[in-house]
Amino acid sequence: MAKNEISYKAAVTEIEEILEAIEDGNMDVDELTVNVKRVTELLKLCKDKLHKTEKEVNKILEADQEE
Amino acid sequence: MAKNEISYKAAVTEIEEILEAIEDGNMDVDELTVNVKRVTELLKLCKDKLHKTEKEVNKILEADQEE
Amino acid sequence: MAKNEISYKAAVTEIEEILEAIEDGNMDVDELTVNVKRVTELLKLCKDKLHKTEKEVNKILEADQEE
Amino acid sequence: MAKNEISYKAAVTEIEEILEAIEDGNMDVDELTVNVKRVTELLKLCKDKLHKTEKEVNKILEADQEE
Amino acid sequence: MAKNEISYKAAVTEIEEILEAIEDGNMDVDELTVNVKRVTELLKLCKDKLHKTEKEVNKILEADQEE
Amino acid sequence: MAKNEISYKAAVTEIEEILEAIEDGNMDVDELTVNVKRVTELLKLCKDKLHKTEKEVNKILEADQEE
Amino acid sequence: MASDTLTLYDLNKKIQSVTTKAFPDPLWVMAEILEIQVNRSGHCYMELIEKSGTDEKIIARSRATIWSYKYRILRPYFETTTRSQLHAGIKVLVKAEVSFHELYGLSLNITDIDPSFTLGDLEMKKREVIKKLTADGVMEMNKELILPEVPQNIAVISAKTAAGYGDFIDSLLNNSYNFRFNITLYPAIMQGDAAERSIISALESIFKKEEMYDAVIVIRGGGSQADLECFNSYNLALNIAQFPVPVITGIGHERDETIADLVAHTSLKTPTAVAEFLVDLMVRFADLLNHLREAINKSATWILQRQELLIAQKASDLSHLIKSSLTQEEHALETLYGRLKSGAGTGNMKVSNHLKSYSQRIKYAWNSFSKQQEFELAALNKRKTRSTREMIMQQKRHLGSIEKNIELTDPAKVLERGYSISYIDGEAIKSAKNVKNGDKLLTKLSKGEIHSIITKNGK
Repeated sequence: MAKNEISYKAAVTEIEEILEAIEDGNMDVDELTVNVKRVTELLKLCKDKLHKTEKEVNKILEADQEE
Repeated sequence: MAKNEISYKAAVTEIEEILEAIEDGNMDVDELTVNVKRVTELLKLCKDKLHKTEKEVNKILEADQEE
Repeated sequence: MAKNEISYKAAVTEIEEILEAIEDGNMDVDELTVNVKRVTELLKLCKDKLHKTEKEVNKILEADQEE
Repeated sequence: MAKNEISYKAAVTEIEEILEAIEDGNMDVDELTVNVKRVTELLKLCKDKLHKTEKEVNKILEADQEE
Repeated sequence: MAKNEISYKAAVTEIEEILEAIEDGNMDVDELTVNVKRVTELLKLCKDKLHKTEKEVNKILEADQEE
Repeated sequence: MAKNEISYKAAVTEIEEILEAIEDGNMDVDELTVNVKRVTELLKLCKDKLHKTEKEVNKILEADQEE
Repeated sequence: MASDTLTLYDLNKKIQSVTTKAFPDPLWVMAEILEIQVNRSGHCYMELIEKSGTDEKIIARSRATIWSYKYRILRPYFETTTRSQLHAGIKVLVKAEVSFHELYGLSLNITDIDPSFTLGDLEMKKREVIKKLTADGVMEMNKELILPEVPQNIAVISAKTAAGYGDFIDSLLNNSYNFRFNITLYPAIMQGDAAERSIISALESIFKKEEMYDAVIVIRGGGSQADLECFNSYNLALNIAQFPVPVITGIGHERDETIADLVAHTSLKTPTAVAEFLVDLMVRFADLLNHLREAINKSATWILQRQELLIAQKASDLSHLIKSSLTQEEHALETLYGRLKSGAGTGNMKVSNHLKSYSQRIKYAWNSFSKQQEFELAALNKRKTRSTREMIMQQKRHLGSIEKNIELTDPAKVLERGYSISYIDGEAIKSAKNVKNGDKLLTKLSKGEIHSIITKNGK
């Protein structure tokens, strides 16, 4: 998936870069929306990666038991 | 729209340039009206951009939180 | 109108040139009357321009504030 | 009038020329009277011009103030 | 009058010529009296002219001042 | 008078010529006597003229001074 | 048949009696365990050896037995002290009765054991391994790897059925934050002599898919505390240290760390601790994300507020500037008007002063001119008087000097001084030459004449 193309580290680095630019006050208001959108996307991507959507425990444990 | 052709930053820069020229007393009285009109337009443009951006940013951030 | 053919700045410059000549005492008495008349006219022109500008600017600024 | 045929400046120039000749001691006593008379006439002419100019200038300036 | 026929300058010149002739010893004793008389007359003439001019000049200058 | 027919200058010239001739020493006693007599006469004539002139001149000069 | 011929039984009996006599009391013996075996009745049978110090060649060998009643006491004593089982390869100091059985031969009957000897030996071995690993330069290699902030893809080396493994999986996958982990088990024997080889082979399997994993977890749960010796092995430590993925251990010890723990990237005490550690990393990362989100929110709000202020400021600046600029311009015009007024005034003043100065100049010029002329006329008058008088005086002197000359020359004057003039025939005689006797001579004197006749001529 395209989502996986960016690593956590790269995502965090990009978020931090954008944050720094905003904090420096150097960001054009025109770019602000785009950048906030991008940060939000990256955050969502990271969170999605972090949280599992399906429970895999049982799968593993069951598979384990079958062996 | 023609309005959007100028970026927020460029608008602020132009406002500042005109204000400086007025402050320096280098402005011909004949040009004053034109320039005041221009600054007023630019200020309006900036305000509009700012409000629009605020709305968009809030929308993005709120959407993010709901998740 | 013929009046508008000279800019505010040019008018002020001409006034100052004439005044300097009068102050230096370099002016032929025969020309003095003509020149005083000229300065007076130019001053009137400048004042008119100034008042007109003031009105216009106020109108713009007030309109801006109402927004 | 014949008086007005000579300009203020020319009158002053002539006065100065005559004065210089007297001061240099190069003038025949016989011509002296004539020349002194001439200087006196020229001075009167200049004074008249001056008074006239003063009046006119004052009139212009007063008119200007009334505005 | 015959007296006025000679100018101040010419009178002074003649006086000087006669005096030079006397001083050089070129003058016949028989003519001396005549010449001394002549010089005396010429000197008187010059003085008269001078005084007359003075009067006139003063008159002019006074008239000038009264103005 | 015959005396007056000779001018002061001519008399002096004649005296000087006679004196020169006497000084040359070529003159006979009788001529000498005649010539001396002549010189003496001429001298007297000159002296008279001189005195007369002196008197006249003084009169003129004094009159001049009184003025 | 020789008389000294004995039956084997007799011989063994004899050896037995000699041995018993020779070793009446138990002895403390140092040896290495070559083999060890516990039978069903709980007796422990060992094969003890001694190796030469130089070439590791076996130079002595003996059987040894710990009877079950003893073994039940000695084993826990040994294991709790050394945290190691009695197993092949370790050195022991045992108290042994030397016994010789006619049927079973020589055997050492172990009655006591000194665990501190083994402990020292194990410690020394461990130190040697560390020294070797340090010399190899691998001690810190795995620690130097960077553990990803979010180690989600995990390879686990564990015994499949171990309770520790179950706990680990459970706490990892059932974390209350719903974090997601991808776990792959690489089963291995985690204790005993086979453990070292088994774990290394598991590592080798993982190595083939190295890029799929963020971390390798080595856990061992539930087993005996005295079962850790395999984790001090040089080979296993070398494999862990050089492994290209961070290795996290949770071997389940309580006191000393094993060498595997020392060389691992991170070592934790139990499998559960490892699971908590991993979840904690995730929590920290999630916190970071929340923090970043808040920071973005704050910054964006801040930037917008700031710009809003800036724009408001500019608007107010504009109004102020315009007002002050217009006022300034008005003042400037007033100043110009003032200059015109005073300028026109002073202009006239200047000019009229100039004209006044002309009147004065005429007066001065005239005065000096007339003075000059009067002076010159006076001088001419003086010259006239002086030169006239001088001329007359000069003429007087001239005439006077002529008069003197004439007086000197006048014959009449000469005669007065006593001179006389003689005439003959009316002619003055200057020489006696032409004078003849009888000539009538007339002599003129200053006063009167004398008539005489020449009588003698003295020529």
